Amino acid sequence: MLSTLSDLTLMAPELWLAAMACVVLVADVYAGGGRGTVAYLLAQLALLGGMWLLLADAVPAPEALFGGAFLRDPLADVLKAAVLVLTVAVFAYARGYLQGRGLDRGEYYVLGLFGVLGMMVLISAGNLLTLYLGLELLALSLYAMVALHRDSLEASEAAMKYFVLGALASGMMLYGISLLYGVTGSLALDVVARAAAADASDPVMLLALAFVIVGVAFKLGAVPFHMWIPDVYHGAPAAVALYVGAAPKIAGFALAMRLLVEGLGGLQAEWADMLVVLAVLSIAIGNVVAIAQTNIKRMLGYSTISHIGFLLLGLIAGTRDGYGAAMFYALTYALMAAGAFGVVAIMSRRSEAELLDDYRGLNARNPWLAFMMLILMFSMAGVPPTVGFYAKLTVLKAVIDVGALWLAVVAVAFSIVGAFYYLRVVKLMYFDEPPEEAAVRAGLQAGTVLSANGLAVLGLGLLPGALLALCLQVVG
Amino acid sequence: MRYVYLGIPLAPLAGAIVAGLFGAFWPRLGRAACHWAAILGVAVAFALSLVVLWEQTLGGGEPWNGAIYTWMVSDGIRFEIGFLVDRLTALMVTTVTFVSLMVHIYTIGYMHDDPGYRRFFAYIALFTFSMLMLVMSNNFLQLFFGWEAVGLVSYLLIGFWFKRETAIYANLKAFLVNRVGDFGFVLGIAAILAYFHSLDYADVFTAAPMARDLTIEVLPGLEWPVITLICLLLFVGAMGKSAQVPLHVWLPDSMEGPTPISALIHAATMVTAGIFMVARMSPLYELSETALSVVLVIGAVTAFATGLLGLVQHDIKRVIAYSTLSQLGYMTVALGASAYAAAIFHLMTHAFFKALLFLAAGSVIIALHHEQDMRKMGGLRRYMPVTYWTALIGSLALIGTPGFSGFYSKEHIIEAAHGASRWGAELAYWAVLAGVFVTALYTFRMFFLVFHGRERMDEHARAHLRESPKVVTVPLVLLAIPSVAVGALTIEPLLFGGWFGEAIRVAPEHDVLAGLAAHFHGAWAYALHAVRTPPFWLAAAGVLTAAVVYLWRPALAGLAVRVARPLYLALVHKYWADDFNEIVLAGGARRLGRLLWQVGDVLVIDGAMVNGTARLVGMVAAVARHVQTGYLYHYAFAMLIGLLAMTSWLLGLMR
Amino acid sequence: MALTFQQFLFYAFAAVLVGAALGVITARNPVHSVLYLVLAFFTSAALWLLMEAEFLALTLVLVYVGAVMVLFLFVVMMLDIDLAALRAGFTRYLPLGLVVAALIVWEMASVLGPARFGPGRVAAPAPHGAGYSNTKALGETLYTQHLYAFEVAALILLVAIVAAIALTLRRRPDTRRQDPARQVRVRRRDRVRLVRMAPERRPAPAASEPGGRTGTEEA
Amino acid sequence: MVPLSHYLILSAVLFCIAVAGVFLNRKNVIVLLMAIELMLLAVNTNFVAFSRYLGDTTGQVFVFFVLTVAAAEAAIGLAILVVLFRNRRSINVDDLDRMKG
Repeated sequence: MLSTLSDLTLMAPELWLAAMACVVLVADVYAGGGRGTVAYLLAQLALLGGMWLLLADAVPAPEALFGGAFLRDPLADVLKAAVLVLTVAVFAYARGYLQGRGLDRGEYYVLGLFGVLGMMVLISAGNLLTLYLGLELLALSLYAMVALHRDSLEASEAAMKYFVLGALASGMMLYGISLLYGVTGSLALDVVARAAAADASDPVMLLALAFVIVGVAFKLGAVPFHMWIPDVYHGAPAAVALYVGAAPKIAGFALAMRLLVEGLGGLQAEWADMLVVLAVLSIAIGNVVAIAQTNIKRMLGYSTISHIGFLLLGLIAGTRDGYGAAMFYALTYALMAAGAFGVVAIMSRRSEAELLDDYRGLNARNPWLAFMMLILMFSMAGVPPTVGFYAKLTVLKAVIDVGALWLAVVAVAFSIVGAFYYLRVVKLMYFDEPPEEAAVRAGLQAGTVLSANGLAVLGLGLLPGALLALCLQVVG
Repeated sequence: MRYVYLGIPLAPLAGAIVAGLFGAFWPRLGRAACHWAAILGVAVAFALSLVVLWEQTLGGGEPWNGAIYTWMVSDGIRFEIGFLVDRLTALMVTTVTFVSLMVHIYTIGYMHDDPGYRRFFAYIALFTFSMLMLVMSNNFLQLFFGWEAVGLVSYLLIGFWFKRETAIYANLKAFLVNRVGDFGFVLGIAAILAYFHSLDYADVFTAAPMARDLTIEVLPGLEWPVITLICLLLFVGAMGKSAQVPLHVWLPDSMEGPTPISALIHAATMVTAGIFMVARMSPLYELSETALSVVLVIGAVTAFATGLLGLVQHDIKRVIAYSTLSQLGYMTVALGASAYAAAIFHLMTHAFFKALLFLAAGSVIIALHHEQDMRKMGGLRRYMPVTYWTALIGSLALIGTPGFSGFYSKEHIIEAAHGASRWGAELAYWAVLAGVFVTALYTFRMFFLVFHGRERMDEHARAHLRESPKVVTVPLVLLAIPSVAVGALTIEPLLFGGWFGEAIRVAPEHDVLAGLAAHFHGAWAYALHAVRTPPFWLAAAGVLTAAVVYLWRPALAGLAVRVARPLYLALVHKYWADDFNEIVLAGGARRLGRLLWQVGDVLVIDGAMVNGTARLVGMVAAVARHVQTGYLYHYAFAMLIGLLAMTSWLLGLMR
Repeated sequence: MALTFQQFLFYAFAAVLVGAALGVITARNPVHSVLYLVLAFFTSAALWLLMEAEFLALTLVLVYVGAVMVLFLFVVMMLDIDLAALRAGFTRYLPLGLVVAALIVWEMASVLGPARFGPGRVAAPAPHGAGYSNTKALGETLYTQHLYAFEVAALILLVAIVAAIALTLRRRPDTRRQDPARQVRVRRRDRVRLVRMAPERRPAPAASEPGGRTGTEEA
Repeated sequence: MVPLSHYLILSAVLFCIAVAGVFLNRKNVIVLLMAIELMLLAVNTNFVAFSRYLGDTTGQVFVFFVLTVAAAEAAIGLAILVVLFRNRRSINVDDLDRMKG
């Protein structure tokens, strides 16, 4: 229960972001003049301010507000910080693209901020109700953003598919939540956790578990709940695919942590069995089908699916090392995805550069951009010394430590298959003739952010220890 | 102090980044800004290393061993970046940064007209960083990092003038030969990891005595002590880096690089990394008599055989390069005789006088517009007095003239080889003793050919002859000072005072230096006493021979060649080592490779596995993508099937 | 055994609810579907009343049927859908779909059935007393314990508003509309211009037009 | 008195009808949206039933929020539907196949 008003400082970042989202909304109407500059700057201010408020008093130990509905712990702080940083980068990449499409209005940023808010609510959720509301706040913002390019056939189709499937998944998850409530008589995650630990063989609990996993798997995009990912990434404007592809993966990880690990930790053996199947299918289908793609956004979509498979491996291990590895994977993957989509958004400014062929000879048109893409592709493929290699390594190690060697072998085998399509992009950029000679300009802002992003992928690969230690510390 | 330690390697790194990245991406950054950035970085490192040296010696500081950053933890093995700072480190760090600083300053003059000016400064600053990481490391991983990083920079610098065919060939050769050494080195580290479960020096050294009786079956039926295996593997690495026979072939060719590099990397610092590493590993080597014998013999062969090669070279830099090989052989002999302190002592004095000789040679080369052939020199004494005198000091130090720094260090290596009782010591003693004569001979052959006698350069070159600018001569003078003095000043504490403390561990029964201590009554007395020892007379004979043959009776040289023709041929062809490598090793490897490629790659791997798999995966992908039909109801149905499967499994219906 | 009145109501409403639900997904005309859905909501509200959740039951009718369903109806009407093209075409996959759906129902029912939640297992709750107010009970927790969730829900509604407007509002260039701000800001001189003119002297009417109009006075 | 299991099974049936509606319907996107509303209704019935039999109002509070979210979802869903219809003059599910593979 809220005792004093000063307790609200714990949720100062959320309050600030909510207020700023409204400010952006109003400012865009009165001061925007049809262009998004004001909204963009205010949105970045909102994110950076939120970041500052978050880091200004990071909590050393878990604290709860509103009777446990709002939970602030180190895990939440780190995940929120990652979400904010990534969204700053995403907005910077998106700006140029939006301007080129006449989409540079306040809505993108307002919805983006609400999405961030949804992720933060989700990350901080201490009971099933706030978990659900955070998830929906995020999902609704995403549906609308996908459809934001109103004249695009693909975008509206993608939005419709995303919406229907998303609503279906959230309905299924909600059904699971209702059963959990029915069995435990409470919505609080800690009460649920006690009940799950007390009787792991209760069939109602297991039924609820199956429904809940659907929600988690859909949010992350694990096979067979992945169907939305390729179509949404493909159909959505690059600026939106960029948003969808980056930070929400962290939110998805948070959902899994809160719901499966903290809430249903007593059923770990059961849900790990499920996730094994999902992970293997995801890694296999994601990597194999990506090879047949000609559209880079769609290819990155399938790549996401395979990476989600790897992330799940960490959860499957079920150890502290495993959760830490999964978190490390989620953070670094989101970073790579933001960078890769950022390159797509930069390339697509003047006209859509969605096809792999549009990347032919990029090295001749903008060597730095090509080099950043090279780093990102290497990282996604898991080539040392990039962070992607390290992320895969820690996850595989966690799996091997619990004796699931075969799982690691399967994962490695398919990721070798997968390396092919990443390296194909590199080959196109460096060894093929460019379709046109015109240089590609990244612009100062997006260029700087992209450089930082690419170098972070490289730097974290060289010195991953600190981040990994942080991940292990906060999940423990 | 932690930040002081951290600052030592990071300052040159910062210099390298500023000179390299900014130089490359921001052309407006002037050349001066680049060299100031690099020099400032190294100067800061030198100043800090003086602080560390002071703290470790006069300041009475304790050795410091700690981690700076945990890179990763795997199976309980910590992979860290950490520093071990004791007197050995302090001495190495000071030597490296001092020589590096001198070379940096010298480079301003030497590379003045080179288009790759900025790149060069970035490389040498980066080299300094890598070398410092290597010597300051407290674990094998970082050691390996530094090891490879100095190798990489060396590779880049040998091929610095990448438009020269010979430079490309030379750096490829250096790279390949060093890979052979590194292979052994990596295996050695892997063996350490496997048996000690740690990469930390301290852990390994503590555990090593307990592992003394462990054996490993190297070949079926052949049991070796693990320690011996580890030491030998590590020494293979040292042989590559410190150019010991038979992995010495890359060093003379590395002279294709610019002269400052030859001075810094291929004489003073990098090539001594192998010596340093063995000294650092003394707690391991002391446990293996076999390994030390191997070290001793290899060193002895290198010291004598490569010195002879110096006699027939015409390229001034190659003479010094063979001299470096020979001196590295001396250091290795000292290691093999368990006189690690003597090896490090010689390493230090050698760094000064050999850098001096190289830079003096460089000064001559600039004066003659990049002419390196000694047959086109002569009589330069009149034109270049500073270079002349400093080169003379360097030469005297190199041949071990009593009182000069080289005298103290080399004399003790000979004495240590004499005093050692292990297998091979006898051979080593005679080899290094004979080496003294050879050293004096080739050194003064070079000296007389360059600075005395007839002026053999053409008129044009003679007209432009003048002393090199201040940026060149000042480092020469600054290096000449320690070349003279550092030996006499430091010999007593370094060799006999137990100065290195725990950094170097010698088993009491191996401690030859302790036996020598009884005969040592101060540096001056020792120099006077030298007149009564064979090395002095050997050196004098060498100088005299050189004077007779190359100064007073040049015809004698031709005669000597005719009389000892087989030996001459062997020397000119460098004992046919390159030909052997080229024809037997490289050729054989190529033939084997082609066979394997034909059968293994083309047929099995490319044909069946790679292309076959790729085609299969491609087909699977083409089929599998049709699962994604694009229809909403199929997507929803897939989700429902997933849900159904999960509920069925969880409710035990499918189990 | 005889049905109690409550049980009778339950079965009756449940039957109507299931029928209406089937109607929603099978009707060919979307307008019919919407109307079936309204029916389903009404019967659900009745069932909720049976469970003494009065506030929610009323909310369902007022807010849901009153607003959301009307919105559906509005969109269905507005979109001018070609009904001929909407022949329900699921006969081909119907058997498979029904099997899967039936399997899931069976699994769920086997878990949630009387064995676990039957009359003997879960005690029937006592009816609330006459003084009990469901609305008050909900309100008390809603504004205290669930204040945070309440605020988040408010944000969700705001997102819905923003999204709906961003997606569907079209600014047509030829639309005429009032701008109150400009109306308020208007000054007299923007609209009326007073012109001082010298009176005009008209020539005297011609005698040939007797009784003719005297224009100036009448104008 | 009606036992709890009756309500639960009723809502299970309702839930499955809704899900079946989503994947059996091939023609009309609006019906998909309605099926989703139906699904949420089933969930709500579950919550109300549990709430009643547990004697705990929290479940009803959850229903209150689900209704709110469902209304917001309906608004956005219909908005997307309108955009879709404007773009291609059809709301036929079968026509949503530009992206596949």
